[in-house]
Amino acid sequence: MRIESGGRVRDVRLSAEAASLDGKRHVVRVEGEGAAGEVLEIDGTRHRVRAVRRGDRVSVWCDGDVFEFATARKESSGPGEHEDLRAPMPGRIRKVHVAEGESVSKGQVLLVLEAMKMEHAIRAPRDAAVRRLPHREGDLVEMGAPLVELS
Amino acid sequence: MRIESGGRVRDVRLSAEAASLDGKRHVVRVEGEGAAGEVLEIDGTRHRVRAVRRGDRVSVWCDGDVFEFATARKESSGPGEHEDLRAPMPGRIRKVHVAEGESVSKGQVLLVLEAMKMEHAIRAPRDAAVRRLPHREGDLVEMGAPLVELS
Amino acid sequence: MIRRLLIANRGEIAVRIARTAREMGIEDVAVYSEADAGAFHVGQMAAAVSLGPGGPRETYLSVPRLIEAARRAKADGVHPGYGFLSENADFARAVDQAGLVWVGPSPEAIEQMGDKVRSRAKMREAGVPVVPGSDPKAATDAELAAEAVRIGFPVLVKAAAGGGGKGMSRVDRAEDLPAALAEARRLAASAFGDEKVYLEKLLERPHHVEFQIFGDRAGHLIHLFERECSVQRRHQKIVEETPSPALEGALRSRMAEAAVEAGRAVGYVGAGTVELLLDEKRNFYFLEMNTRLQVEHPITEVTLGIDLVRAQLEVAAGRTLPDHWARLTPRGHAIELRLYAEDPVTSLPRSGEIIEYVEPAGPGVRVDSGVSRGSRVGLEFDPLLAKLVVSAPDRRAAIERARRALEEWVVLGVETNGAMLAAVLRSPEFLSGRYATDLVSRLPAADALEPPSAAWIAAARAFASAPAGPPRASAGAAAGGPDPWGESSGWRIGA
Amino acid sequence: MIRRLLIANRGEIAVRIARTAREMGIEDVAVYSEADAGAFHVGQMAAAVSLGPGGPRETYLSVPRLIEAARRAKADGVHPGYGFLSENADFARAVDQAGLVWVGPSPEAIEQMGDKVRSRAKMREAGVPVVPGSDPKAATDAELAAEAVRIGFPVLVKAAAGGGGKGMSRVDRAEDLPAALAEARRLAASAFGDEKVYLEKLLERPHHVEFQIFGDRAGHLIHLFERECSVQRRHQKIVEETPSPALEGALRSRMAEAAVEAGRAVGYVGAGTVELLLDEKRNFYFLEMNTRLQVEHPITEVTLGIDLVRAQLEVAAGRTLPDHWARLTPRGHAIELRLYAEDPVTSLPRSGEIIEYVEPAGPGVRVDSGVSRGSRVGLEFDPLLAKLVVSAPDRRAAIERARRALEEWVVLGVETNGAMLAAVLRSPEFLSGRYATDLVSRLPAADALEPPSAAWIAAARAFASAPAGPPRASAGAAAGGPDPWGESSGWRIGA
Repeated sequence: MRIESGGRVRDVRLSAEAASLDGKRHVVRVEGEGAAGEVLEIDGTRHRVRAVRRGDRVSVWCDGDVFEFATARKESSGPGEHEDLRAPMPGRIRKVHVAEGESVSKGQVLLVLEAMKMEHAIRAPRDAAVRRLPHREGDLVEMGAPLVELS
Repeated sequence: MRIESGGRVRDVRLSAEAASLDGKRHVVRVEGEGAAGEVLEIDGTRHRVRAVRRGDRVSVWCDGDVFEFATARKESSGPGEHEDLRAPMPGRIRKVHVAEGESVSKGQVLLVLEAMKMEHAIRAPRDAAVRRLPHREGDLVEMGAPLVELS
Repeated sequence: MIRRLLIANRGEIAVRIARTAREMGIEDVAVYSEADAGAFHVGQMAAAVSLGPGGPRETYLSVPRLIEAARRAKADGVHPGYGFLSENADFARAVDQAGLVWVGPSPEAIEQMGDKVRSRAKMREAGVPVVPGSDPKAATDAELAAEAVRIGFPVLVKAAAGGGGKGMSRVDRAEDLPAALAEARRLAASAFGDEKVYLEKLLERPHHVEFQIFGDRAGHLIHLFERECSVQRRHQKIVEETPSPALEGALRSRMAEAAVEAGRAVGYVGAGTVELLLDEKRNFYFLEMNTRLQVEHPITEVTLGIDLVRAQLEVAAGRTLPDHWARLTPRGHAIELRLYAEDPVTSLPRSGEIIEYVEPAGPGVRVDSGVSRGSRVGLEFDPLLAKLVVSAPDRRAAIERARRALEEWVVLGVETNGAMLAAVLRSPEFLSGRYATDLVSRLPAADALEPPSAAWIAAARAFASAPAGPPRASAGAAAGGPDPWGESSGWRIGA
Repeated sequence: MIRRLLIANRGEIAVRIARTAREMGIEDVAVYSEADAGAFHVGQMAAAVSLGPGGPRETYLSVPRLIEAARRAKADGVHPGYGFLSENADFARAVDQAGLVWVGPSPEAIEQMGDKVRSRAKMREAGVPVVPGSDPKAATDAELAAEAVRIGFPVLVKAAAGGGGKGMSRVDRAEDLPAALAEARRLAASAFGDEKVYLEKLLERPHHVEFQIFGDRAGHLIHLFERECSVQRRHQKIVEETPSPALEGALRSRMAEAAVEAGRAVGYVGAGTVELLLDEKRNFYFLEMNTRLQVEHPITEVTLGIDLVRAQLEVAAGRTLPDHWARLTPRGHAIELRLYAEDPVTSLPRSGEIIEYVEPAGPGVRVDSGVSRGSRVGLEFDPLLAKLVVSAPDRRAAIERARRALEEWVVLGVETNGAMLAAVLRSPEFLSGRYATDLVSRLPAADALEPPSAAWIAAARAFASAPAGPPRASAGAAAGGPDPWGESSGWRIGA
């Protein structure tokens, strides 16, 4: 299956005592699904994991770190294709730093949203091009409203 | 429905905003099923409860105390009718203090089981009569083996 | 002594206050907005009163509704916690006028310290050094521009009614001042309903050190040592420790004296915190005073072996401070880590439902939490989920313990700043103890960690499992409530 | 310093030792019997090695399997915890011969203190008072009968290799002695593989007070104050506290000196505990010495602000005790409550699966647990689930805190002694501080509490819900494993 995390997409296949990550084979042993989560031994190294699934999302705690996963889709709305950056909360567009068609690099500030009495910089999650900018400065936006569409 | 706890059996009926205990009506309001369990307001008094069900058993935490419940059955194996006192662990019958047919009072020591290097007194859970004593002193018994049958 | 205490707050601080109240045999009464009906703090308390529908303004920030709630609950005392109305003099007065015991300082003390311009003047009178700033009378652009030149750039534009760094901005050149003033006035008006602003000399790389002070009605006023609060992000504290690695004996005593002086200047009664800035030349300046319990109060409790909330309740009831408090000496070292619900990369607040939650435990570990498995985290409130407080014989052991405990903490369903906290505990600058308020800004830019193979495989196993998913997933799913992903799936900024 | 530590134990003590190891940068290696594969302690550690199939004897009590496990894990040190092989000199030797660091005293010290008859003799030489008892040479019924008359009835018949009160019995009249001796020999043989027994004068209503001692290779040997352990049931401790309300300054010092003398007599290195009996005339007697970490060690840690396991690991690596340990003074008061899986009425061990588990938290609360939600509790191991350790400025506040925390503890699926612990915290005798080892026996007979209406209604709601039941039920159900009721439904003794 194709899984996405942090913009990265991997093809993961599971078999009885192994798994393949983008074709690379790993020996997998389940040491015990128990009181403190699950223990996976992968290529001889032991990892403590807890995975919880909510529909097409999975959150994984692994040796102290947490990761978020989603099923990678082929449709245009899927990660890896293009993605919308949406408003994390209701607010007002304070500044727009980019124009449609402009190509931006990871971490670059695309626009500034004012919400909860604070200003939040919306940054590019990865190198990409700005496909659409539905709003202009001063616009009030609802939570979840698309702010920037990257391709 | 008929529910049993600690040898006590009650008839409990639930309706939208009320419940009846052995016919006595109580006003019930569910304040919120939330992160820290459920809050039941009964006749105006607030109780914090957590109830977990396993098949025909329910464990309830209520304001700091824990109670065990079971569905009360009519069959001869149900509580209130007669019950077996069984071996809590494998061991040896050290002493038998009662005889079949003898009537015993709650808390009375019926027999002594030696297990895990300790001696355990098996007491009568309630006033009752000894219906059957399947074992005699010195017998080895498996865990769960009936030790005393009360009627 | 108070019999029934209305705790006019939510989250971890409401729970923490309730715990001490119960220990003292005081009945704890929770309040909650309708949206909070199932919240963790509500289920923890013996009684609970609804504040009705609406957001924070209509509920936790509504004086009439809180007073009415106290009446309905037959409470005879009110503890405001921190934030919300804890530093609102009108609320303190309303509580008093309703014939209830207010667990906090006098409305007058709150007002004098609440207005940053007035408090600076007051401190100057009291001989407590304050950061060089604009004259209290300077208000117009022209007057403030002149003051800026006198003080010397760079300056900070601050809201008089401000706090928590809201509406604060740095100005390096005279030509940028007018715009900055306009902006600051706008933000101040929207945030505090008061557009008054003033200027302060900007100190480069200052230390943020605060002193806990405590006073009683008998006129005792003592300090309970310091808390080092320089690990900040957007002027928001995320890690605090005590003792401060930046102070040595003589400096500590001088700062403690200044803190006590500050309290004395306003006849302070109860628990308060004097925040001081320490510059690179070891000069210190009064920054502001918080007239309430501080988020980071537990590190003081564990190093001194005391209960500050118990003392608040006793002093509110007219008792005097325990005599031995004047002779307390800290033991060992303590660190607090604040766990926020936020995007690990962008640090924006996150919402959702906590599907799995396991707290660290064991030696030297204390957790004050406002959530548990099944908690819903919304965006309308402060994103602080819980605080981890560790104590150990020395600073190094405390850091090692904090690392160990942080790694035990499992929070799934809502993303947190856990990775940033771990980064602080790893940073050589923090380990050295020689760090200032710019520590976080100098950490390696947080970036979405590449998941290890084990995480990819675990995720695949979860996807492959029945829709209900593994035990813990089903627990979360069954716990009901709106699908958190519904709220947040749209924006994977930085994801 | 040890690099990889094999923790030859399970449950809460394995987890507690692992926590300190991780803080010290030592890799923690768990061991587990096949039945324990999913146990809490296994999932907590960085590495884990299976001891294979079988019960305790074939696994946690098997010297060869543990040594082999240490080899496989490339461990360079072994911590035995308490119980199991922690006081087994052969295991200590085997660890040493395998070239691994043994975290504990020398095999010789273990042996000298392990044989109760030898240790009593040793203490007499060292001038430490011992409970009047039979001559070490007395072995036959006739010899022991003569000794019994000399000592005076009532007497206790004890196993020389004994401990934990196993195979101990009280004899009040000469004619009952032969039967008691035969019985004791039989139990001693089956429990310890050694039928040697001896007699001890039975003290009426004694206090059970123990002193923590600690020695290093450089010859330092200090005491770390006492723990009051008089709250017992079947010679099993259930509540401990420090300081002991039974001691005043002078008596405490004399007992502490005796404890240090006892350790010196066997050249003790590492952490050990000297158990003393205190009679109603304030005379104290050496009872026995435990040559390992004690279950109740945390109350010493929290009042002194130290980590005993860290010190064990450092001393095992040849380091000396921290200098300031000689000058430690306790701060405040601490209480430990032991939570056992047992029938609340009959106190018989219970088994099952923990379907819901919420630990107390907040100020002054420490929990050392060996279980979590989803843990399976079997009958083949010690029924101790977890320990609650509270600390506060004084005894009264500590008791209030213990009550508050105990009430927060939610354990569903396996019955516990929670109600008995609550009864102890309520008992006027305990509150007065004037109690002895008979406290529990004098508590109102535990009886199945009549559930309040709310509990009946909550139960009915759960039964009425879908078979999967409410969220937490489904969590438990989904957590899988054998239906615990299958194991225990048959015997509802006292239910």
